[in-house]
Amino acid sequence: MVRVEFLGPIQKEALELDIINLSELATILQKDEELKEWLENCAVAVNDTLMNSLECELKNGDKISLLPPVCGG
Amino acid sequence: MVRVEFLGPIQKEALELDIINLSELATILQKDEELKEWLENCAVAVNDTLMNSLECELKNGDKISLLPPVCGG
Amino acid sequence: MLNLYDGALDVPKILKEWYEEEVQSNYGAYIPFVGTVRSEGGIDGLSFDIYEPILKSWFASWQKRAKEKGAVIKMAHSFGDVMLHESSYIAAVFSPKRRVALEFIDEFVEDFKASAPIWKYDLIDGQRIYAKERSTAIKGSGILGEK
Amino acid sequence: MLNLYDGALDVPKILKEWYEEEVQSNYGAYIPFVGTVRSEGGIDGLSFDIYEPILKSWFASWQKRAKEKGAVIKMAHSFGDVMLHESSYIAAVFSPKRRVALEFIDEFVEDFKASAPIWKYDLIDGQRIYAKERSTAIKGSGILGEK
Repeated sequence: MVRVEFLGPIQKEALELDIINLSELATILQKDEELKEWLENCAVAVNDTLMNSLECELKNGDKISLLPPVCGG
Repeated sequence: MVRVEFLGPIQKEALELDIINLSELATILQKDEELKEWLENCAVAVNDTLMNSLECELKNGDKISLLPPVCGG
Repeated sequence: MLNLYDGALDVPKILKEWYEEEVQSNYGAYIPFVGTVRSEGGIDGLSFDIYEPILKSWFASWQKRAKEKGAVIKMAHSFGDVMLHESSYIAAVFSPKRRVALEFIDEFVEDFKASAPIWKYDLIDGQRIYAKERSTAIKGSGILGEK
Repeated sequence: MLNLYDGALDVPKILKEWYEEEVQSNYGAYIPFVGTVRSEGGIDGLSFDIYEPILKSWFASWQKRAKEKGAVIKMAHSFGDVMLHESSYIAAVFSPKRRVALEFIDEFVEDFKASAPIWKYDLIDGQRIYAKERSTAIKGSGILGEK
């Protein structure tokens, strides 16, 4: 199981999913109408490291975070 | 009469000179061995306005300042 | 040094503490950047969410870059609400030489805007509205979207 | 605002006063640049001469440039002696937007170094030695020299 957290303005509870890579995650999240728009502009971190591609195997206990567009300052 | 002041590190008393333009000033100051080196790298102000050339008529009471290389901060 | 504060920053206090921390360290230049909430668009203030784990690693990578240039950076940011004419952000660089400091503060502040995991909301009539139009997608965003 | 001080600057006090003066003025960015005396070349400190009339007109021309961009600048500088790890210079810009502030403080500080009528001396073993090698001839210098 991995845990998927939605940060900042994405009003969505964390999910616990039984998946083995980020491609699977993409397929699942794309089915969620609420998330469609966010997926286009969110960055993805696995265990707090930002990912540049879906080429990432996941293991039990991994934490995945979705980071929408930022504006500090 | 005009007054010529030497600013910052130039250790020289002010002069009172009877001259009518900056070219005359240049001629006089170039005769002063102590000043020779300073003249090459000093800026010149007439009544606190920096001059870009010797094309400047002087009138009685004008103040001329010689400004050597600067380093604030 | 990265410090997060609940609500507005005490700017004079932070600028003083940082100055005093480094005044004996032989840095010739100290440049803080202070961000203050402006009145525009009818807001009463701003509010911030921060994701600390990634903010810390982002900041650590900049501290490393600073160190390579003989410099040091410090940053303070608010979470929660910050009202009009209060300050929410200070970044500072200390460096032996002014050119490094002037260039570093610029690069740091720009990357902060583009990359730091902080989300901004306008406070208007008691509501907290995501400042979507002023926000920037982090580099590499969109990989989960449809191809 | 241009203030000259006899000896070292009280940096925390000045940064605080400037911040408080402008905190209600709706500027989003406040960037001070603080210059501190570094230990190098065996100096005990630095000493400064200032020619105020031309410094004031130089500063006024920058204040005008700042105003055209909706910004404000402030500057403080020491005259006389400033010892190691004390500060002799603060310049600050306040501006609605960060890009203007970041670019302005850089341009201002660089022109200050090249143009402000201030002379620096090293204090070494009780002597006051003109820092000739670190000094810059003001633009247009040399017109009185031999052709």
